[in-house]
Amino acid sequence: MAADVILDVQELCAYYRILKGDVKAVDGVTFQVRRGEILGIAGESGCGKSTLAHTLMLRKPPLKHISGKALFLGQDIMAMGAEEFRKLRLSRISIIPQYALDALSPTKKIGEFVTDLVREHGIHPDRSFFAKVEERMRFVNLDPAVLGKYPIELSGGMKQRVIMVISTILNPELVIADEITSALDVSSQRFAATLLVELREKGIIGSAIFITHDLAILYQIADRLLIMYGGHVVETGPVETIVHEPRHPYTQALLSSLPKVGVQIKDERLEGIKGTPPELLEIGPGCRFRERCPYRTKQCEQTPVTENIDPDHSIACWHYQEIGGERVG
Amino acid sequence: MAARDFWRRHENLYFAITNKKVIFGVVIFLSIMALSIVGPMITPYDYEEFAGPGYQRPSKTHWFGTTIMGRDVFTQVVYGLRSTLLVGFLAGTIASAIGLVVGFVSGFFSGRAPDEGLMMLTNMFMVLPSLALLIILSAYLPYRGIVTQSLIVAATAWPWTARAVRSQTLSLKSQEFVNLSRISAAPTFRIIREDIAANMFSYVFMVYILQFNGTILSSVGLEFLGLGPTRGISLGLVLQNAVNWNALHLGMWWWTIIPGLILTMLIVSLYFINTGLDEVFNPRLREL
Amino acid sequence: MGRYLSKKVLIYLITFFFAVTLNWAVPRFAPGDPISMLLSRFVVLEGGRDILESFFVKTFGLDQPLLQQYFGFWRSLFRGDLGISISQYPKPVLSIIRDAIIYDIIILVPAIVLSWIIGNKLGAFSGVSKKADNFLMPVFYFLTSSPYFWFALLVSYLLGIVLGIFPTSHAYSATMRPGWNLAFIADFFMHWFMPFLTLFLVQLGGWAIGMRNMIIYETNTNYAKYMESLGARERLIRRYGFRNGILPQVTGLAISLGTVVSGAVLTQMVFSYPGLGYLMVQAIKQNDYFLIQGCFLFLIIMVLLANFTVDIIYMFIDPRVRHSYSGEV
Amino acid sequence: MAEVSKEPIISIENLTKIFSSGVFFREYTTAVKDVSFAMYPGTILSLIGESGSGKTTIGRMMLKLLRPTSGSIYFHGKDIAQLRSRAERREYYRRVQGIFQDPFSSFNPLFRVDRVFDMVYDVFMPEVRDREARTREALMRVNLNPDRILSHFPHQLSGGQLQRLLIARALLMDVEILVADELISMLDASTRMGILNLLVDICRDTGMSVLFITHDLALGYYVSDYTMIMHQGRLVEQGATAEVYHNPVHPYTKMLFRSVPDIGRRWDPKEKFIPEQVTMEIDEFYAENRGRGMVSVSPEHLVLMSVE
Amino acid sequence: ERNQTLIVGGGTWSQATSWNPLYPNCANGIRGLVYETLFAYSPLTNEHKPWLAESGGWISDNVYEVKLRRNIYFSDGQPLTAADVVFTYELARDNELTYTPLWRNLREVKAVDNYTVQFIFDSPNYQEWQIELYTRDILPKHIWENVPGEDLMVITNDDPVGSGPYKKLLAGPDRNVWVRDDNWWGNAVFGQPKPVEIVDMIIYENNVALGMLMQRTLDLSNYFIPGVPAIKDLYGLTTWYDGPPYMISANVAMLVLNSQRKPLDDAKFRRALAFAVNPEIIVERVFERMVPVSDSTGLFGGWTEYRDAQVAEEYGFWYDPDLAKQMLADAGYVDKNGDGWIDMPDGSPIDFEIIVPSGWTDWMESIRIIAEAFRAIGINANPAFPDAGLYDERIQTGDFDMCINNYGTGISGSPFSYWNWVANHNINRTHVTEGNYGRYDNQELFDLIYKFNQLPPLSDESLAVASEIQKILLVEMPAIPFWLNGMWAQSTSQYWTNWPTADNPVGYPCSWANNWQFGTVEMLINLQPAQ
Ligand SMILES: Nc1ncnc2c1ncn2[C@@H]1O[C@H](COP(=O)(O)OP(=O)(O)OP(=O)(O)O)[C@@H](O)[C@H]1O
Ligand SMILES: Nc1ncnc2c1ncn2[C@@H]1O[C@H](COP(=O)(O)OP(=O)(O)OP(=O)(O)O)[C@@H](O)[C@H]1O
Ligand SMILES: [Mg+2]
Ligand SMILES: [Mg+2]
Repeated sequence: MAADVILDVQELCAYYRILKGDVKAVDGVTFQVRRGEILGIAGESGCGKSTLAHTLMLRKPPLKHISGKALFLGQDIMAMGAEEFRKLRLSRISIIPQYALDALSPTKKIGEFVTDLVREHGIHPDRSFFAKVEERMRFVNLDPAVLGKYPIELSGGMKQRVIMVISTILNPELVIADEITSALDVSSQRFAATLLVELREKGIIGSAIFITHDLAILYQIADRLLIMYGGHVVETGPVETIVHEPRHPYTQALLSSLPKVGVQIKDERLEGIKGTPPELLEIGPGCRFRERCPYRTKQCEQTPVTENIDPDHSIACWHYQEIGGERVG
Repeated sequence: MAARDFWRRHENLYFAITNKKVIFGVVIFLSIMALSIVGPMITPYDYEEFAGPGYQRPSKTHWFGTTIMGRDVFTQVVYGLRSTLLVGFLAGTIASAIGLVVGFVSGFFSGRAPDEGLMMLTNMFMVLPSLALLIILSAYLPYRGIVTQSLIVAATAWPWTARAVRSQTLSLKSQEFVNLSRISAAPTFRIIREDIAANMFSYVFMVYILQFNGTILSSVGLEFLGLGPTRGISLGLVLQNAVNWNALHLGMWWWTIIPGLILTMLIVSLYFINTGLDEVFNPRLREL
Repeated sequence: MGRYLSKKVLIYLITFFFAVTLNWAVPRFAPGDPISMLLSRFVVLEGGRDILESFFVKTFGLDQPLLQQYFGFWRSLFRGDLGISISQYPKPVLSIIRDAIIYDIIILVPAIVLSWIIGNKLGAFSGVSKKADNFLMPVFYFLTSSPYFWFALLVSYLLGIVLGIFPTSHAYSATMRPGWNLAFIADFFMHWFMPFLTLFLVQLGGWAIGMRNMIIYETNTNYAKYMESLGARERLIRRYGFRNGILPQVTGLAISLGTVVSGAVLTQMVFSYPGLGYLMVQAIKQNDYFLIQGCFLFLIIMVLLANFTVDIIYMFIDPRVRHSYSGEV
Repeated sequence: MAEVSKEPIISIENLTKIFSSGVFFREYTTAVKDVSFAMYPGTILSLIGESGSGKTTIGRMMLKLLRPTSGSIYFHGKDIAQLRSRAERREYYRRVQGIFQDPFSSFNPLFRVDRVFDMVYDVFMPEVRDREARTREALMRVNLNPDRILSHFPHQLSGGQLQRLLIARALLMDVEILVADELISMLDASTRMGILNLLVDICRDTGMSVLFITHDLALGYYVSDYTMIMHQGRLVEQGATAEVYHNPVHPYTKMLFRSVPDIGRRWDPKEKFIPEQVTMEIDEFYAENRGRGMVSVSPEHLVLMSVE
Repeated sequence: ERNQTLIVGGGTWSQATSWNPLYPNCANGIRGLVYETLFAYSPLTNEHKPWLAESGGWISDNVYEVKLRRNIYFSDGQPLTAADVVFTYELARDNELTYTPLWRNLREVKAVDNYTVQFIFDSPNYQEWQIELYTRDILPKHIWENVPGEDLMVITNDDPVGSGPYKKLLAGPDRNVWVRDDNWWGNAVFGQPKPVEIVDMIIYENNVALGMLMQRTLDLSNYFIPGVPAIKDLYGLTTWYDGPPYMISANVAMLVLNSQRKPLDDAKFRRALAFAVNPEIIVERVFERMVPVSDSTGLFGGWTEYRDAQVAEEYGFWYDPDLAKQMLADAGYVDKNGDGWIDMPDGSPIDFEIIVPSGWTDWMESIRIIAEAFRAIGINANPAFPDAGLYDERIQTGDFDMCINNYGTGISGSPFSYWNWVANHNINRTHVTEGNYGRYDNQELFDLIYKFNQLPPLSDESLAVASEIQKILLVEMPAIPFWLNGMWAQSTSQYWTNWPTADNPVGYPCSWANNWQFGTVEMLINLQPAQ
């Protein structure tokens, strides 16, 4: 089992140290990514998803690693030396960022950009390398001529694909995809999401973390889901389990507020979640959903411990036993 | 706790007053301002008066020494500073105002005839060699007081402000709150005032600082060429006099270096304020 | 692309037309009669001035109706004839300018180009290195805030008179005859150095500040972040930032090169270095219409050409411009 | 489906918007092309299309924020282009209002949120005395606690709160038509539903008619009576929501339905899905149906079969 | 070579563009270095020194006869003879040239023989002739007879052929260079000028000139350089006098009063002004004693031969503000409205503006002092500094109250030039360019000046007329002479020595245009290379 784990994050805390105090955007997060799986991370805007990605890939002030480990193939990348970690990135662990539309330098042709990047990892981009790049381009249904173009000459969807090619060009074991579909049309969304699956199928990438606020997409491609709320992980489990038998009150509320094609208001009235997400600045202990939770008790003022209901299904809630699985949809 | 709350609310202000560049700039700028305000009050001389023998180095009676003819350099500097600041203020205001109006109108009517016309005018002025234009303009005015000089300098200084303000207006105009005001049938004037102008304030302030500096430097250049104000005194004129009367060659460093240094520091201080404020309003540049 | 150019050309043509008209009109409607001015300085027999006056009025066509003078002005302009100088009668304005301009070019082009190159390099360095910035930025600001003539005076006094290294005035020693020999070139260089240094240093400050701000901005962009997450070294990111940051500086460079002539007036005055700047100041002081017009026109043409060149260069170096005008975006 | 009265409140005929810029060298972008539809009281009409298809532009023309290049918009039979005087415009805005996509930029950051209400009172009902009371009532109706909202600055409130404020504002005015442009796209999954439900309830209660602009098919289906699909400035398919969703005809609409992610229904993993294909399909579709134009495939279902 | 080159500066302000002596704005040095005049004039001794001429004089009331030297050659080897002199003058008879007015009373110029020329007049202007003798460049007939009449002033004469000691070498934007003609005819007569080359530098600012003096890259500066008294010894600068006033006087700086404006139309008022100012302060503060205070008559140098001491004694003025006030009060000018300023007798206020060109720093300072002095006796006067172009326009069109001017007051061979400038009769035109900017109108004085011109120099009658003129000028005071501007000259001795000074008057150290024949060529002959 342990050998199957690519990334083992343990009690990771990463805060934004700003003037007003600490923004506890990733606070005691624990999860694993297994070889060959796509782990979906979902949660509302501001719950710390991107922060988690940044903590793993690029910590820039004011973001600070506070405590906890992130073992990538057994090595703690939080404690790693800067140069060692630098070499690890792109070649073994990579990211597809949220801001695909301006992730490329406007004055560099795509090909030059790729060349410069892989050189940084000691790879001399020879003809066979370019053959590979071109093949990948074709794989994402782009004309290899794109390599000779400037970013401005590409549409948003094309840029997204280019970024996906670049980020996976060195066949990394782990790819973190942060909201790669949010800015896209439904059709491009589908293309990008399935592309990630195909990349894994073809063995180009090992595993992936797919971050989005759109559960419906995760349902399409993820193997397991991790639901975040207010900097905490509230529930983790296989996608079918989470979608159909959520146990955490937040997951349940989230799912029940998702519209599905074929549901009209006059037939079924979906309810949102009352209240607003917590302010993460200088937030104290306790379950962070408690303000909005119908099951809250005094106990919720303590931070809930994460428990495994199933070997594969863990949850952080004091009351999950009372709540019971609710089938949705 | 209340203090903390206050700072939370006025984050920019906090950053402004804790920004080292702003502090440095403000301290120097205020000292120079103070010099121009207090100086004329404490000096016992008039700037045109023969206050003592010529060629005096700085001393108790003549803090910045005397000129070749025996005028008091300190007095000249503090009075000169006043008009230099005034020129910067006037010309900076005029240039910013023209730039603001042009940029604003053009941004507001973007894509339509007034916009194209004004932008063409702006581009024209932008490429016209400004010093040459300045020289020609000033040469044809009978007398130049501070006001005319400010006008002349401002006449060539506004175009880049116009461009900057235009793009700022464009981006503000596309903000939804402007549309919301429009569908509230709010009077156009109210929209301009509350939704656009008010939101441009901090930007305009920084533009203004740059204009202040630019116009001071231009007018000092004109003064050196003998195209400055034909009466009165200003730092540029003090320097021009120092040059004309061979101050440096005759060993009167105090007559050349002190006014020049004060002038330079004045401009430097404003640049510092500007850069500091840029960091404040532009969190990306904020010192972390 | 063609459309972009034709739009620019049209703007430049209109600018040119207005500038020429303004240029023609201003001296004529301004006070001061160049001929009476010239006359009053001559020592001649009584009555001799009347003869000179009618001679000048006829020679310069000032007795013609204004409109006719205006059209005549355009006519001769198209023949490349800028008229004849009044104060330097009977030398054609064009050849006066030609004789003087070489000195402007010789000083300003190296000063501008070198200060541009070095200023950008230093500015970029200052932008990425906090330590250097603390020292360099105030220096840059000091340089760019100094009035040219004041700075020139300090340089001239220090290096020329106190240290006695460089001659304080003129383009070459009185005893030198221009020629392509080592002695002359060395002598010319010595005279050239201080005006050059002044312009170089003062302009350096401006470029450096510009580049510093650009690079700070560029290294905070998303593409920089993306590159860093993919393990690019700081050097590469800086290089990218420099490449993008340099583009606005190119415009500045062109504009400076366009104002080559007027840019150096003050410095030339301090060093009695020949050039168009002084010529223009003299022309103005003597109300020499034709020379003023000639100089000014010349300047405008230079500036327009420089701007136009930059517009074209820009199309090649910045893909964004090419596309924003071809309607492909 | 809600009761549909015969008289449309607003009807749009052959609306076209071509953006042009530049005086000397004009450049043109066709944002909206030959669009016609009508809105009836108490109905929710959703306008669905990908980014850049011209949805917002239609909304803005209805709000008189943009002038149509050709075609007209009739409000109770009167061409709104004729409403020139301030009084006429005021009367129009009293009845037709909009809410924009981005709640954060809909508020002037320098003023307290109360300003949007004040503006309404100042302009539309200067006679009202009990402003505060009315505002509070409107806020309560959109489930906001007035004490936690009023006299706050926009940056102190969440997107959902701001968006509700805007709805409350429309309520205050008792409008007939509300143009809701991507009303909830900036909001969180958890807050979305509340607002959507609120909107539908208000529609029911007041007979207000909403143009619901979205790119989210599921949401469109959830709220609307009528659906219009937009592609590159044209309405390619429109009709009763169920009709359109269950019997899509236009290849673009079909493609949309194939690619929408939906919990409970997985994308076909075997299908090689390439977004670019749809352009070809559309061309073929138009070629096959040459000359047919807008065709009514069933009483409440129109499809654009070809463009001429 | 540096030690064979003389570097001068101060006379040239822009690149030379014409070497045509018929064009008044031709290159500085054309007259004196390249072309020569019949006589030279020495302001030091007030003598006409025979130059091309061997001798000259009035052989009758209306005939002036010049005997030319033999063996004078132009630089192309052609001899200079009477024919060239006759040609030079007849050129002005047949064409419109600046000296054409001479022919108003010149009847004929006749070559008696190859070396004798007679000027036959109808009624000679003796005084003006004094000046003419050292002003006219004699042109080589064989070259100029080929120039079409309408081109006489137009051609640039790029390759000037003259009889003088130097030839044109080159001209650039910052210098004019002349090279010695070793075959100069005068070598045998006067001696050979020492500098092989003369480089006339164009220097934009006087501080640059000072810097060059300090660096020894300038041998002779003809700039007004403030501070010279202070650093003269430190840097080993030579000036004409070792102590004050350091410089020889070159012209009169006068306060011109616009007599067409009230109350400056009142002679009493004008005269009172003269007593109000203490020119000593100007001399002391502004000029550091590099100039002397002017005599009340304005006469200096050779002109003093016509000075009437008695008139000066009786009608002269001196600094006495109380007296000035008294004079004003006597004439009815008192403060009527109690604002502290003197008003017109009819009660209207008086408010003057004194103008000098902006940038002429010494004059600017001077009028500040003058205005202060006027204010001290209750006359509201303020300095103003229009640009040079506008200043000229305003003085020429009479649009001013008071101004400082010296355009036509330079030292000459006859005080006629001075008086004719101060009180020129030609004032009824829009632009007055011949002097008398104040448009002082006094036919009696005009007649006297005209009469003076027609009287032989230093004849009793001319002296009497001169006294009369001086008296009228002092009583009427159309312009007040305050100080004598210097013939600014500072030289360094690193490369050249034996500079002319008061103790060693071996020439006239001046490189200003039209002054090379004032004795500057003699200076060149007497210079010695250092060591
Ligand atoms: N640079 C920063 N300084 C301070 N706080 C920050 C910073 N960046 C993010 N935060 C805060 O950290 C929290 C988590 O932000 P994060 O970007 O990780 O959210 P997210 O889940 O990715 O949201 P989204 O779905 O909107 O991308 C938020 O409350 C946000 O306000
Ligand atoms: N002011 C404008 N000037 C020029 N073109 C414009 C302007 N506004 C919109 N457009 C263009 O018109 C087209 C339609 O834009 P519109 O904003 O209506 O699309 P949309 O369907 O609302 O897209 P989104 O879903 O992104 O909001 C786009 O191609 C857009 O670039
Ligand atoms: Mg995020
Ligand atoms: Mg839109």
